[in-house]
Amino acid sequence: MQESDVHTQVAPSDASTGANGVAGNGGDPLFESVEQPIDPSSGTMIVFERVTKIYEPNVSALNDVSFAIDKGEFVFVVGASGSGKSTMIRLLLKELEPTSGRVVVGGRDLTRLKRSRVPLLRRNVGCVFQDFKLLPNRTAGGNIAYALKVQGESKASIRRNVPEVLSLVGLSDKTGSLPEELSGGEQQRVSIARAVVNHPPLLICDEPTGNLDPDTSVGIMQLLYRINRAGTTILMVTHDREMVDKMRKRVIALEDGRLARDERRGGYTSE
Amino acid sequence: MQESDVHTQVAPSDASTGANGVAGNGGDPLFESVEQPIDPSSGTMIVFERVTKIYEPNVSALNDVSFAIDKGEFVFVVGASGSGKSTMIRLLLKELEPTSGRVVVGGRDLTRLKRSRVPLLRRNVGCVFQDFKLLPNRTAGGNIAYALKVQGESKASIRRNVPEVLSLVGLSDKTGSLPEELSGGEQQRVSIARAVVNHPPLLICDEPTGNLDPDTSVGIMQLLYRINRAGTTILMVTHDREMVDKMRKRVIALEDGRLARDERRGGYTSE
Amino acid sequence: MRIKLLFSESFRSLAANVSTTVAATMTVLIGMFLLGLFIALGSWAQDFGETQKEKLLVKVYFCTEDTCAKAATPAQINAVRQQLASSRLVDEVTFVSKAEALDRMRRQTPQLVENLSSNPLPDAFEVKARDGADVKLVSASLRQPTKPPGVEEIKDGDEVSDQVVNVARVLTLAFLVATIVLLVSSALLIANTIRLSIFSRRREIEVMKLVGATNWFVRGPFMLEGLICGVVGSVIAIVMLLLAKEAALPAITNRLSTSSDIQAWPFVYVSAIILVVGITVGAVGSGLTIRRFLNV
Amino acid sequence: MRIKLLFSESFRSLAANVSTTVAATMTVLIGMFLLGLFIALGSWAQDFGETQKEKLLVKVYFCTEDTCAKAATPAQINAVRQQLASSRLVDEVTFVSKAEALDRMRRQTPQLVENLSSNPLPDAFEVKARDGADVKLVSASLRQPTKPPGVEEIKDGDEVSDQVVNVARVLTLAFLVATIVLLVSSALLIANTIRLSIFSRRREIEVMKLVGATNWFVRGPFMLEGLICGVVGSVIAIVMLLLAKEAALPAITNRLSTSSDIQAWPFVYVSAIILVVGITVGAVGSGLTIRRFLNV
Ligand SMILES: Nc1ncnc2c1ncn2[C@@H]1O[C@H](COP(=O)(O)OP(=O)(O)OP(=O)(O)O)[C@@H](O)[C@H]1O
Ligand SMILES: Nc1ncnc2c1ncn2[C@@H]1O[C@H](COP(=O)(O)OP(=O)(O)OP(=O)(O)O)[C@@H](O)[C@H]1O
Ligand SMILES: [Mg+2]
Ligand SMILES: [Mg+2]
Repeated sequence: MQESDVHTQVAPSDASTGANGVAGNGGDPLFESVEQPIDPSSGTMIVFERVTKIYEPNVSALNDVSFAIDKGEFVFVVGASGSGKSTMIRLLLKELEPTSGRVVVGGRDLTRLKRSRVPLLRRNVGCVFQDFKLLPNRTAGGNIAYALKVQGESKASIRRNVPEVLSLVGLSDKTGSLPEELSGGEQQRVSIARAVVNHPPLLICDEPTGNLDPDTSVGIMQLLYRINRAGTTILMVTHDREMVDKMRKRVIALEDGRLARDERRGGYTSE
Repeated sequence: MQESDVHTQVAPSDASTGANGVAGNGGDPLFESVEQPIDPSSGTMIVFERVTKIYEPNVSALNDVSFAIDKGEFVFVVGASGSGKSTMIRLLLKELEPTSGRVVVGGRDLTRLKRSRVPLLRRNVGCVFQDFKLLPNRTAGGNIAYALKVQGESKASIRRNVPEVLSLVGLSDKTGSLPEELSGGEQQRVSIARAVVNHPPLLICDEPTGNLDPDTSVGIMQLLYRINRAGTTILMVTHDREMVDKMRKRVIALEDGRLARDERRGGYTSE
Repeated sequence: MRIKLLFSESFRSLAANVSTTVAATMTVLIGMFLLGLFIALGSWAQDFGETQKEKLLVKVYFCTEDTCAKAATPAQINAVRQQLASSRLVDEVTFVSKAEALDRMRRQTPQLVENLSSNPLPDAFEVKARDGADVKLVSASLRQPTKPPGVEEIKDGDEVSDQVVNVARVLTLAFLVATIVLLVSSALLIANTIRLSIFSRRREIEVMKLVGATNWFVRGPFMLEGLICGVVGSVIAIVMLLLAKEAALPAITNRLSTSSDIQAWPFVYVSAIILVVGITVGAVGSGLTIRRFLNV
Repeated sequence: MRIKLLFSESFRSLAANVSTTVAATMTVLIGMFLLGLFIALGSWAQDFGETQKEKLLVKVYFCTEDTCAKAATPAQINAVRQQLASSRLVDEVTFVSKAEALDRMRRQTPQLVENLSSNPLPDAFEVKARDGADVKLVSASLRQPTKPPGVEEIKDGDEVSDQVVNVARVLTLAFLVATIVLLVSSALLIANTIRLSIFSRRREIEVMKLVGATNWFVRGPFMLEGLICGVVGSVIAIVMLLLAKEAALPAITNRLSTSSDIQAWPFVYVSAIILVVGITVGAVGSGLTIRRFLNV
């Protein structure tokens, strides 16, 4: 039954941008809504500069990877299992430090970002984690509310935003369920809702549709597409060949930790 | 690099059945290798008889579901997110009790199975969990070894079987890695390896390829196909439309907890 | 982090982690109960020791207008002091003036002193014998051949052997050591429990950090939780001690018929110590522990 | 579950969960250290009390061939018994025969008794005064006008006031209560810690059950882990107590010059108690706790 919600709410095409909170305000309003560690003047959102990541003692997860992503882009990251995609994301959130090389997000060099500024960075980078990373003691609603609380959102705004974003991902009726009371796909959608609720200028998704059926996946993709059109930069790791081939967005492919391909309007596999 | 392993080892077609431990012994040998709570004389492996599962207080996850699966079948279970697929699996493992109705596995009525016989049941039902359920303090190899230890396998047999099954899923070089040191797809493959290592007569997979790239998925599917051809009954929950449509196996579709479709040689969506 | 949010987050978390909350509170409770018990016993033992030592003193009271015809003169007092000082048996002589005596009395039994118009107490010497066994000899030597002029009364120390005083001394020491050991042990135990309970939630902390919580936003509720456990545990311990006191003390005092003048520390002091220790270990323990998990 | 597997699984798990292992072991350590301390102090206090009570006794030793010309006759002994029994001051009279006296001595100082060819000890009465203060009067009444015939010596009780005996009695009681409280507290604390440490691994237990582990296959290693923590903690506690004893006891005994005859329980007893309690709580605590999580 919640599926139908998704479809009725998300499907009505991209013309309706502006009708709801997430993709709401047109132009580049997402930048204004939060404190700014990400430099809005620069046209580049992410820069990887010869980044190498070696997990001690000897697992080389990323190997001399360089690329740049402009603000407003929609980029797919593809690659076999274990090729370093999630590692890339962890570097972007400064959850890990690169062994060598430079990671720049919104004009800030993360390797030189002070520890105390890291929370600010993370609030500006929405992230859908591959393993969801929901707080086990909080309900679906509570998990999303927490992401708002950490940046000092008012109670009123929380009370308004949480149901809104939950209905966007088709989980209006699961607000009060704990993560362990949700199905895999439902947990994944809560994770998506949490990532987008505070309108971050950069959204990173690690296989956001891995646990979703094709119909729900399409709904989520449309949601992300709308958010992207409203100005948010989106970096999405996916294994969904069909989707990548259909969307024809920029594709970055990793292979054993190396950048194998970076195509402007690419498919899942090189042609 | 581990990808190539999968391909070279799994791809060599189904003719090579018998060449390795998992799909090894031809006929129905899987029954002999373990103690027997599952009745081999009956031709039916699973019976769901008007099963209803209501999570307290009021979430109806399964609603009057009835079907039967014969031994040796390969069955896909499809359905939207939250439609009750994982709940069905939890019933099969007696992790949950049905609110009403009867679940029979291998001729045993699970609702009447004694608590002390449950471990025996679970050793005979290999299961790939949607969230992997690996022991966080054990390495990939240790996790698989544990599944063998619980049924009193000898040290020698463990030392032989673990590397074999790990190489089958392309993770030979990750034997000593803890789950948190593995990528999402690698964890999923460890979970698969653990499920198949003791050659259970029934194998249940809850989205075993949700975190895998298409190539690795195909490798895993071929592995499962071979195991099925060797006599193992396989019940597989999946969202992979392409795979279901290509394999043309029996498809059971759930919709909001109800059995919506049960086709002998079905596709992902009804035609 | 606003105060209200801090509190609501803490209580939410306490409720959600009943198991660890109960464990931590119970540890505080037990630790503080033991600590309180031993502070009380220890201070009682100390007072017992003091009282025993007191009993070894020979007291020489001088005349006042009330007791003899006229008060003792400074010369008379000095003569006694010299006699005592020259004695081989005497260890130490302390002069306690009327005023000092009244002060002491005021401290011990204020209600008696309140209604006095003048000071009826005499000047006095407190004489400590070099050896507890010689107390009798000291007083006898003063009395022989007659009481010195100006002396109204000579009070012997009780017949308390040196050994008893020594026992009292060792007892005091033992309880002091026991109390310190318990203080340290309680602190360690409580910190230990808090460490465990936070350890079991380290994944949660990791996730909080990953969605952009600052260190203090994560740490605040944990510290408040620790503090609340500390307060609740301590308060229950105090209540239990109070009950134990009310139930057990009469029985004990009956047995020790003559020693009702021996006092443990006032219960409020003990309670205060318990509360402060409980709270400090609770809050600081949480705060320090969580630091270890915050470097995500 | 085979023994070797059980052990290897337990050690694997101990190593993998260093944090909780250390916490549990430390809790056992602290609990058992306190317990040992108080058993020792308590038994010392009890012995102190006995010794004090002993001192209140008047002892009447009868003649033997060695001490007087000839041994006291049964008639003489009976006469003294009657005289004592008729006295208002006397509470209780106990006859201690030569043989009994030797037995007692053998127990207290075996090395002395070993080399004796015959029993040199006299028959004796132990006379308890109705009131501690009357001890002197009792012995005096026996001596006046002269020692009864057949009596070789009358030994007074020491000059110990009733109060001291009472103090000793209360002390014994206090330490007994303290030891019991500590025993219960330690058990609760250790169980608590184990509960927490298993609680933090409940997901792990769930997974073990889901891959077909029997209850005992899951529980065995946990119980062995608890047992190992119990043993290690207890042994460290015993070592610490031993050190404390070696370091502190001489200092205390020096102060209590006359009371070297007062003995705490032998250290081996205390150690045994500690070990048994530590192990039991460790293993049983784990076993019981884990039951709660096994109903998956
Ligand atoms: N423990 C629980 N308590 C309450 N409700 C639950 C519980 N577990 C699952 N549910 C609910 O039951 C429904 C079916 O859940 P189930 O996990 O079976 O779905 P699923 O088909 O596996 O979905 P997915 O494809 O997303 O994994 C969902 O709506 C879910 O929210
Ligand atoms: N903490 C770690 N310690 C050691 N090795 C690690 C660690 N985390 C990841 N790895 C290894 O690094 C490689 C890349 O991991 P990563 O998680 O980035 O892969 P991925 O591209 O996300 O794969 P998947 O699609 O399966 O999620 C893998 O081989 C993995 O085993
Ligand atoms: Mg990944
Ligand atoms: Mg599911």
